[in-house]
Amino acid sequence: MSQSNGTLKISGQRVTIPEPSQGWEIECRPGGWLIAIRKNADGTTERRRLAVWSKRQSVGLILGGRLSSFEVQKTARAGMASGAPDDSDLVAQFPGKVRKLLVKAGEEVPAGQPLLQVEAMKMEFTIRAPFAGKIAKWHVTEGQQLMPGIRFLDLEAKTEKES
Amino acid sequence: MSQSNGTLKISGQRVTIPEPSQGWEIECRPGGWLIAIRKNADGTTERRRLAVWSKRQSVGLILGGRLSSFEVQKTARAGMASGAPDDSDLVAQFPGKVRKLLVKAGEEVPAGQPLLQVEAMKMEFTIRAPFAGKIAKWHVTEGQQLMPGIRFLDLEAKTEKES
Amino acid sequence: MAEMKSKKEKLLVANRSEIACRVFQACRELGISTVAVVAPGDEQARHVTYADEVVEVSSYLDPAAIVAAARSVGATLVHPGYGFLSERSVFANAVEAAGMAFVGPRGETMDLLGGKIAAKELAERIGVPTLPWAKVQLGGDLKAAALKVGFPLLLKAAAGGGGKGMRRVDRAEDLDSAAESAAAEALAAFGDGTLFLERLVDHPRHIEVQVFGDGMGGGVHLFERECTLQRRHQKIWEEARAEYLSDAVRNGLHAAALKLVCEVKYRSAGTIEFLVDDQGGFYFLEMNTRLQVEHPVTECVTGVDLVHTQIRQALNPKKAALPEVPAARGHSIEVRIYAEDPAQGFLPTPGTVERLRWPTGAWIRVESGIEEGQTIGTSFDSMLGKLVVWAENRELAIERLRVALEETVILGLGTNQAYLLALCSDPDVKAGKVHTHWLEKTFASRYQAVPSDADLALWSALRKQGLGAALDQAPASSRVGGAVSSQASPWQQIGAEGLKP
Amino acid sequence: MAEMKSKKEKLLVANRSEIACRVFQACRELGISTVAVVAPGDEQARHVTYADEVVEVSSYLDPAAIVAAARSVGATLVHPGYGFLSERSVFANAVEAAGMAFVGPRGETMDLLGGKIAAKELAERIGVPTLPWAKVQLGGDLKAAALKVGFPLLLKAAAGGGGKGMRRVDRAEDLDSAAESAAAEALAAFGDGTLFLERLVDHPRHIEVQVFGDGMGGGVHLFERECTLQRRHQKIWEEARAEYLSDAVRNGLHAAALKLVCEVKYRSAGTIEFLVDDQGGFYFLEMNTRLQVEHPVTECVTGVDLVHTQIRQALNPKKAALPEVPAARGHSIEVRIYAEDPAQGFLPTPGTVERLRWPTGAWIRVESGIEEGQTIGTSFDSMLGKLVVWAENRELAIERLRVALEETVILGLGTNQAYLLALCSDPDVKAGKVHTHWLEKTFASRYQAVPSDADLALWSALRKQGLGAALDQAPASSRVGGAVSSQASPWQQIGAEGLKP
Repeated sequence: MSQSNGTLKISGQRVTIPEPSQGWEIECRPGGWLIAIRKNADGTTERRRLAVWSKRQSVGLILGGRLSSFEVQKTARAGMASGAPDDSDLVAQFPGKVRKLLVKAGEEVPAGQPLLQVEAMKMEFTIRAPFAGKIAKWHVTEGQQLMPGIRFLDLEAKTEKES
Repeated sequence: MSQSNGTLKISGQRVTIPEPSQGWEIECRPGGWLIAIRKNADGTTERRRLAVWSKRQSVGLILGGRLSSFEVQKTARAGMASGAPDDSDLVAQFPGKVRKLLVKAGEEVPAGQPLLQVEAMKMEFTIRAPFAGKIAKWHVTEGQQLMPGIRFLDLEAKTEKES
Repeated sequence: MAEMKSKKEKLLVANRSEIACRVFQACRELGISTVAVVAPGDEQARHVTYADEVVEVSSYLDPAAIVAAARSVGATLVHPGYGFLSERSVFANAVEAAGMAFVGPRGETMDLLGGKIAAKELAERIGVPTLPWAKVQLGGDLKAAALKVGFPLLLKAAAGGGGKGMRRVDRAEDLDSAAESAAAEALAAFGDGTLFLERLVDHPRHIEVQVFGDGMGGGVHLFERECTLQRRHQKIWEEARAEYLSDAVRNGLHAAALKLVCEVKYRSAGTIEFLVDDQGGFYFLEMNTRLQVEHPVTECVTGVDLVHTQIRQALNPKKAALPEVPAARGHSIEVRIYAEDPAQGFLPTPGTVERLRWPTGAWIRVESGIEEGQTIGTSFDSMLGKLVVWAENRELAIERLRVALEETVILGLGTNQAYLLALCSDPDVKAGKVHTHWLEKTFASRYQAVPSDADLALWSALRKQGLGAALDQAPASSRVGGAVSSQASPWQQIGAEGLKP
Repeated sequence: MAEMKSKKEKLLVANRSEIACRVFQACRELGISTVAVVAPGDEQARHVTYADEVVEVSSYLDPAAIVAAARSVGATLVHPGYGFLSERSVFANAVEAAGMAFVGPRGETMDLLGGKIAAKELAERIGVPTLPWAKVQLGGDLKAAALKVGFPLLLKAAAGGGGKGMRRVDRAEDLDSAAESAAAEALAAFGDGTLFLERLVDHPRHIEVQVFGDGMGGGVHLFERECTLQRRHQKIWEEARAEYLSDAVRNGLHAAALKLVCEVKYRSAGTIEFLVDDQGGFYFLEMNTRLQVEHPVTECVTGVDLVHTQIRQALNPKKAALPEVPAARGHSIEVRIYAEDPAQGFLPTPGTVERLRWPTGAWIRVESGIEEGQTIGTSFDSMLGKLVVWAENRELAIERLRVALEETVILGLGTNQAYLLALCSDPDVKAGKVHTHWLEKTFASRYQAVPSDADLALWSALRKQGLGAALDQAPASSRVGGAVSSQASPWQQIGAEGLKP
């Protein structure tokens, strides 16, 4: 699938946005419903009812009662080294507390290696290395309160290409 | 009650807007609810929950589940002859059909005299003279479709002061 | 259930708004795809949003157009809802002639019971008590017929409903003039001026019995409903079951209803209406050969889904499936929310639903006919939706209804919400001391449309703090407020007498 | 009812969000004025909007603060809801000591049944079957006790709940390390590290019995509920009654539950939880001395308002009023809507409720804990509300639930709506072939978080037409999309193992 439409992040999975399907007429109806109507070749009309909300990158889409909430990733600008590993997962997304650091600065870790445990909403989570690399520097300490946007640590990607 | 706050028209009745009651703190809460909180002298706090909507002159107010929808009448500007009889009731408010004209042009009618019958929403309504006067001119004929804003007739107020 | 899924059934609802959405819910639960029809001017209606398919038709009252629409999408079932074509045999017959199942009674039953005179004659024949009545032959000896019936009496249109072509006559002298104007009105409204005389019961209660027939002479009743709180024959508050009714009357009503159902081999859901006087007498009024607006209260006290039952029967009419009706439990009340102002003779109050928030909670059921942002005009019925509550007894059901009404937010147009709320705390309503004219005769004067000074003072305080700031913009409409006149509704002071009783 | 109105009773709910609003509805219907408490950070919560009075407290977990709040407003009743202080005897005793009625069991009963070990010993004493179990004396001969109980077994925290301090142990060698970490976790969570061993039933069903005691040795049961669909001991789908259960087991459960209620002279509403294996064996697990989240499904099949019943009893405890429980009718299902992403280990998905539209319709009940515009954080429980349906049988109830979920609109934050919807069409759920680990062991891999290509292509078409144009604004957050990496949830790939089982 072409990269031109950009990618989505749904439940932690990256999905390439498919080509827009053709022939839909959209009707905005009371109650904030969107009705997409498409006349098919065989004369039947297809009619889908959805509710959409979006603000900046985040989208909430309810189609046939299925809610999907996802983030639209801006397509990488031509200039950026396209291979730079995405370390967005090393940043806290919402309030919580650091429970335990599992690796020390300077250690080499493979992708997926548990790095630290955090607690949010009376539940514990393990943060894993998004890619293989070396722990450059910790920015948080055990017991520290977390707010969205705080970076846990710097992880220097290993030199060879990501598998 | 002072005229300064202007008047309301609720269900066809004119009501003078009372002095605003004092000491309310207003809190806008999720769901579009407004909570008015007032600490009384005896230490108890009064707490009223309402939903308000307004656009230009029309207001919808739900207080304790009681919906009142009304029109705010602009306070009469100083320059206007304050005594001019209000003939706004001789203008159609919504679509309908003229069923029967009950009086002829030139006739004298007392206030409250049935002038014409109209049909809207499969129901019949009688329009009565808002004040005593003479039928100057009919603007509609029997069977004619009505749209909001169409004036039925001109009614010239009698000279002596309205009772 | 499984056999239903094999070949995808498709049901077209020949109706709109609230009842169409009710039938769509039942269809989706049974795996049946739904088709809406939309008439000009009704594009924004809620049912259009919810259907799987939508077909434009010239009018909801045009049988041929609707049958053609159903065939065009390959519908296998047609549900008429209430009102519109629901009791027109020409429609039912056309649907069946086109090979589609009509979810309701047969056309011939409608003819048999549709005419009020035919229905009265049938009832008398099978021993169902009716009010003293007599046909009116124009030029015939009206006075003699009237004396047989006795005064006070009602002149009624044989083909009519909803209070059209109806006149109360207390004295013989007024007979001729009343008959003339009633016949004219009936002719204009239903194309049929035939009238009949019917004895007037002074403080009657309107009790109706929900029935379901298998179309082969078998049938069940699903207990009775009380619909006494009416205004010009327009119901606004219905209950199941009828409180303050002796078992003798209750059982008599059920038996009489079943006699009728079996006599005419009634098919599908129907309702038989009676008047009950305060001496325990009950009299057959008419049969509604359709599902009623107020069917939810019967569903709440019996647990029977009447729409599912109708559809299942229509899907396999051979199988004489009658619903299993358990003992009724608890008490249920429905109120109809209309875009009208009860303090102005129930004047329509069209507008846009700027804010909509239905109540949620235990045993609160909402049948919505509107969506936020929808503009409500005056070309169609002004019912916005229905609030239905259930509770273990009537006293609690009224309290639950009060709380549900207190939590209802419909803003942007006028509604009868405050009127319904006032009914919840009225001592006569609570004590069941009401009759079919009570709303107009007694409650109208009790209902206070203008909020208390304290409430207005609070609103005035809000306004000063800039909430609803829009208020102070220059008035767009032509009306510049002048002198304070005590008279002055937009359509003048339209009291009850605006419409002949 | 009348006697209640004489002196205006006032009830404070020591809880928040959905359950507080549920209790408020019951109070308003009984003419009792309501008081909410609000803890820091919860100002926007829905219950704060709906109460007649609001008192700020330091925390929902501080008994003294809440009792002080209740006295400050002259409350006469206190309802604890579920969770928080609802099973803490110190709280119940403090409320009663302050002369207010505690709407729930006595403190001493909580002590008697709160501790899992004490409850097990009581159950065994009165002949209620329990799983093989043994206390754990730290330093004691763990292995011997474990062998008596038999493997596989669970190490459980005596004071715990919700899966905290729980470890599955399949082999004797793992006992010591598991016990050490379980004890540490339990100590941290409940300030009490005592553990016990309990035999693990392989594919157990979680069936619980709703009971109501008069506090004097009398009691009734209101049938059973099935809460087998759990994730890490967190229920998300509950039903009444339990299908696929022999009458023998059903009656056994009811009888066992009543034995316990009468033995401890239980007062008010409570629930006794059992594990049922696939050989018809059932084993007492624990008693919840409170009203449960899932109480609505029992209300739907019995018509008994459990909250009214609790309040009426608390108002006149002398009068040993037990609810009249009719035969259960039909089937009811409740699902809990959470702000979490089931496809990311049920990661919390906080945010603002930008758009909220609950479903309406026949036999659809909504218990809402949120309002449009409310920001949902992560400091409190992430349950947004509950959808409850009733139908004449289970098959229809599942279809009705599917339709209700299809009509639910909550936008602006993530929810488990699609996950619940997928459960409605899962063949194992429909056939009742599930057990308490089914969600994690089987369903997790079936659940597809990513919409179909066709759905995404449709959204992509919408986007091109400018709907949701805001999408193309420059990204505010620091994340500039780089290479496509298969790993990448905001909090990394937090599968089930993120939390020890």
